[in-house]
Amino acid sequence: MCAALSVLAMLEYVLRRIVATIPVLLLVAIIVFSLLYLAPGDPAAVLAGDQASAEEIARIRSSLGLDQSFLQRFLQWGGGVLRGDLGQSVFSGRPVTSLIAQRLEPTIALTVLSLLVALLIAIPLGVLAAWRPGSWLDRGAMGFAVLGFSVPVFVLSYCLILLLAVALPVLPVQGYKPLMDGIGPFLRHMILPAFALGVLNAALIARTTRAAMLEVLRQDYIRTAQAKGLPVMRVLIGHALKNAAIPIVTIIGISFAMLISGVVVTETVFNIPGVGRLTVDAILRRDYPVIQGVILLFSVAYVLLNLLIDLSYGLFDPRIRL
Amino acid sequence: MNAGVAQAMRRHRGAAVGAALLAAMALAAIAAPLIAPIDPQLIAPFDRLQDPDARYWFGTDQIGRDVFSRTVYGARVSMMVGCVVALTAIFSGLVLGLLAGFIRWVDGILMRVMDGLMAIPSILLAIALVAISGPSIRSIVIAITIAEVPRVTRLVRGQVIALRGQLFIEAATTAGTSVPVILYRHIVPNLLAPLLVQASYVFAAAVMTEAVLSFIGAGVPPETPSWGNIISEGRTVFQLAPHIVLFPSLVLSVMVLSVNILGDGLRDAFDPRFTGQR
Amino acid sequence: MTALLEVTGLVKRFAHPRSLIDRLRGRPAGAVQAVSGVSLTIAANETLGLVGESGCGKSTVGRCILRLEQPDGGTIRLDGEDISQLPEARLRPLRRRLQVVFQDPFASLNPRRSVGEAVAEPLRNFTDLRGAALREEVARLFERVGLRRDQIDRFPHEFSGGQRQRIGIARAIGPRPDLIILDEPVSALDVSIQAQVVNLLMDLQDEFRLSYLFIAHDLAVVRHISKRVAVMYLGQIVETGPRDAVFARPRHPYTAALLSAAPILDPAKRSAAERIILTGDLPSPSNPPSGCRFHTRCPFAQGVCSTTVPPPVDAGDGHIAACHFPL
Amino acid sequence: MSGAQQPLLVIDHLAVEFRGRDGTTRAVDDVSLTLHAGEILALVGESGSGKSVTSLAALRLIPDPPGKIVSGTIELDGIDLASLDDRALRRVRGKDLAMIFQDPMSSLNPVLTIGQQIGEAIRLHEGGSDQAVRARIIEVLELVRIPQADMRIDQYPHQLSGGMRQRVMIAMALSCGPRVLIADEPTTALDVTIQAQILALLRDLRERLGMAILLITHDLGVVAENADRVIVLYGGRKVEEGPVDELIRHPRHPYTRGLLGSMPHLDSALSEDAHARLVEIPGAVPHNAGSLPGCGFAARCALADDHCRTNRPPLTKVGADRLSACWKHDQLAEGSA
Repeated sequence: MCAALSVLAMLEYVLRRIVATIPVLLLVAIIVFSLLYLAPGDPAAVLAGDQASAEEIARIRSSLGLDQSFLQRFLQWGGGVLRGDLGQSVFSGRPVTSLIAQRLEPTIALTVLSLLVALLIAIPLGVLAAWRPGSWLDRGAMGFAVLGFSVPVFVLSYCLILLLAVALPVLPVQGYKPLMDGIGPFLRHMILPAFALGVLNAALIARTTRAAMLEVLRQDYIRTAQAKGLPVMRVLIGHALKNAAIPIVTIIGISFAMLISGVVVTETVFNIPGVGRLTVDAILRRDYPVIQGVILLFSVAYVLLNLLIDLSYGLFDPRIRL
Repeated sequence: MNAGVAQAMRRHRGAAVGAALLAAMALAAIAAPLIAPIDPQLIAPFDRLQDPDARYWFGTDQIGRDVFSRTVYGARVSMMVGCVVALTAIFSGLVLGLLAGFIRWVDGILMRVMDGLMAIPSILLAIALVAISGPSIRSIVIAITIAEVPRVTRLVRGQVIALRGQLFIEAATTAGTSVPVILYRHIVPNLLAPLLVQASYVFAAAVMTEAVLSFIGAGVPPETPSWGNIISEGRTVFQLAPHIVLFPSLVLSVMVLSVNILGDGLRDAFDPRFTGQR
Repeated sequence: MTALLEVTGLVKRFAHPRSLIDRLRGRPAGAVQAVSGVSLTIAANETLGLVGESGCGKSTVGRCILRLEQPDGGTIRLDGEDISQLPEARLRPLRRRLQVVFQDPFASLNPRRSVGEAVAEPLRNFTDLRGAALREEVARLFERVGLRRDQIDRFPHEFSGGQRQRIGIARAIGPRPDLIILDEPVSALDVSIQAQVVNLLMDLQDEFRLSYLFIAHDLAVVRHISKRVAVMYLGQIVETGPRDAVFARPRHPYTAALLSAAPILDPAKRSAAERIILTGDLPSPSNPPSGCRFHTRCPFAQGVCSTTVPPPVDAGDGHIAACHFPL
Repeated sequence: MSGAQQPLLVIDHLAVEFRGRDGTTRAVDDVSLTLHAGEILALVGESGSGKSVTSLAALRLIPDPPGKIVSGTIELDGIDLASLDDRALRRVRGKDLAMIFQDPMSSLNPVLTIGQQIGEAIRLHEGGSDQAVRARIIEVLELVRIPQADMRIDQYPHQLSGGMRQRVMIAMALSCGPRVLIADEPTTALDVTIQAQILALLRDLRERLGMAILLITHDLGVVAENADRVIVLYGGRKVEEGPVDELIRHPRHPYTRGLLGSMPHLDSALSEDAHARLVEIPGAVPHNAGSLPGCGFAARCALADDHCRTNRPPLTKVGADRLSACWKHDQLAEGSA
């Protein structure tokens, strides 16, 4: 009875969180759609070409539905999005969905790897810095963090290229090898971009980890754990880190937005044929449907990631399960 | 307030260094025509891709323009974008946050809109907005401001709601003080410190975003010397002439770093845990 | 003696949001009834002690009277006028007569404004004093509560807890109120400072003919300062009456239990007292027990206690207990 | 109580300093105490008296920096804790010397179950299979009279009431059978009816398990009813020590006397005049009391003269088992509180 109720309560919590993201997604859709709606230039004229007559353009306009109201066009577009139809590239005429799908692998690989790098650096660094605030380790960690905030990702990328690809040519300067070509070449090409992006992302996470840990380490229950005779590492990991987890995973979710902007830049610097590169090409060509599709994709990914993170709170704090 | 800033400078050596560096860069930006030895637009076809020397301190680019002069002029763009965005974002965020914190129905609508805006990664939002309005410094400033406002609004609203629950606000109520006076006398003064800190972070973010946007070609028009543009142009000849990328990068990093250090110093100075208030 | 303040049937609920499960089951939104039907009166120049354990709703009563919470039921009459539903604009002039001293003397002062400004605030709102005259009045108030006039430009963090509480008291007496709600005014203070503040409060009461609602959990302090006392349990007043009667001959078992739980210094008197040690914990206020709310912990409870709400019974001289089997 | 037997815990000439921005403050200055098996010794004082710092120092739990034990020894059963390395010290903590704290809500880890938190200490110090540990946890929960222990063991702190949480804290402290329990304001955060339950439990456990309790409190009422002996601290220094009943009836230090006088008593006769004043101790504890040349209390003391302000009063024997650090203790001998 009691267990059934708590499962129900848990389910309700999950459901409520999911329901709460719907208006956000809707708003994102409206904003993204307005972008195309407000975009300068007449897609019909572009499609029709330079020699087209006014009637011909008008015909294309109505066939594209461009003469309809905002709401009608939004509903039409939204329906398409729900069916997986993001429109066509103005430049190549190919469906945006397939353009994105082709380029997903390198982007996902870069994102996952750099997040991994970031966490591996940030969490231990933040925990140890908080353990001995004011020590040289702490100062070093926080110096690194403020530097990480301040150095744009292309700057670090170029420095790394200069060092590890040009001066000591141990790694390729740029390019991408898909995973299918073997893990070795894939990783060789991924090390520099993933590291550049990961290190900078680590700054924010390390700083938040330290702050959260400092807060937790001040709590009375830490003293209780010490009074029990627990070793330092058990206190830090077993008692403190779990309590500090919520702000840490929250910042990981927020940092995903920065990661996306980093991905766009990093793919440009390292010439990786991913979605970020696609974005930049689309901007340079004023290919609005592609820009729109990419923004929608990244935003939805961001919202869903943060939903997952929200749902994970219950794993760290039993008080949230109610 | 001013006492707080002065105190921050005294206690936090980093903050003082940050403030000094920032002031120096601001001066350089203002006095760019006096400092830059060569017209930043001047093309010297015979001096292409020169390494740094006594004449070209930061070398030249692929059409022979002086990278140092361009970098100095680039500071103008960054400073302008940073200042304008910080001011407008903080002011709009303050107004919107106060409204949301005090009027329930406004809160409901406003916060949903902010949630929607915040769900779009700010760089993409800025790209989208610049894509609509065309590349110009004005649209860059508007785009970055729109991307930054939700965060400031959130901060202000959160602080207002926290402050409203404070006992000293209730004490003011029982002392017969009306809501507008409470707002002006008790709430806003307590918001200034966090907002000043936030302003520094918004400034840093704006400078950084402008550089990134210009770097990927969605920013300031290419003829304007901005750091992002210079770096972007140097990209293709990076292996031949790394100085075109490296010098503006260094200056950009130093500027963002000084603002961030300054912001951290202010934050520490205003943090009650550091000032001995409890 | 007509009552200065008369509270009748005060009710305050704090709703918590209705969960999906509740909605599916058709249950109404859950609510904690923090105060359920509290009535009390305070005469001019009188101190009523309101005592109870944490979560009993005693602070909520004070906050409702101050209209820092909007009551959900009942009336609050100040000199006969019901203020419980007055809009804030019409309430504001009446606030002069109704001041407050909070428990936490630090949180009740704005950290960014000088303490002199805090004391001046009600004077500015309720009187015509301005400029030098206002400053002089603030300085006089500082001296009256035992602070120095040269301290008025300092900031809250420069004062000790006891001094901050004196500032809070100066702010409260400034506009010459009729009634001050003292919400645990000494429980955050050290014993030696507590005595100073209690003495100050009693002196000021004589000097300004103040009425106090003294809210506290410390029985000994309440006994010392109050003329009458009311004992609260789970949102209700279970016993009220003249101080000596309630403390010497408690009629409600809860009052008796409270009194016997308090430690006694003198070993000679200790053995004589028969102890009632309550078992168990306070039930949840969102789901209070049926009948007499105390029956789950009462050593004397019988069948009727769990089914029927005990009516308040007056044993004469206003000593009222709500118990089926008063002691 | 303090008979011929060997003392269990001996703190000798302890001094603790804290480094702050405005220089170093001495929080505890030359405090000594002995605690015997089966005894309850109370350490009483107001905020800033150094009572909690003393108790934390006993477990060497003072955060360093900013705190530092600058002198003194802490001996448990003849072993100097200061000489132990971290590893050996951890074997003592929670095993022979356990501690409970003021606020049971904040002293329990909110994200771990009761069973996890108690089991941790048992596993660390005694080991055993999962079943054995679980059985032991239920045993200690029942020892502190928690009903339905086998259900409570899997609950989280927020699912328990305040009194229940403090029982869990006590169960955790008792789980490895400590010889000494340090209780730092164990009932300050609790209501008076729950306080009575917890104090009764502590007395009962002392009887049944024969352990010694160092009870830290600001409440002389709690001291009077629960301790055998009491040490009064003021501004980091010991000002008076003696058997409880005697000390409360005949305080031999003006501070103790002031403290007793400033407390309103439930058992005092009420005069007809409802406005009887409480005895005030004027002023407040100076924050540098621990480093004053003379008596730390002199500034607030009605009896103080120039000699008191410049010369530090030594702890003087003023009766059987009684000490007072006051130049004027003779003047207090006749008058009772």
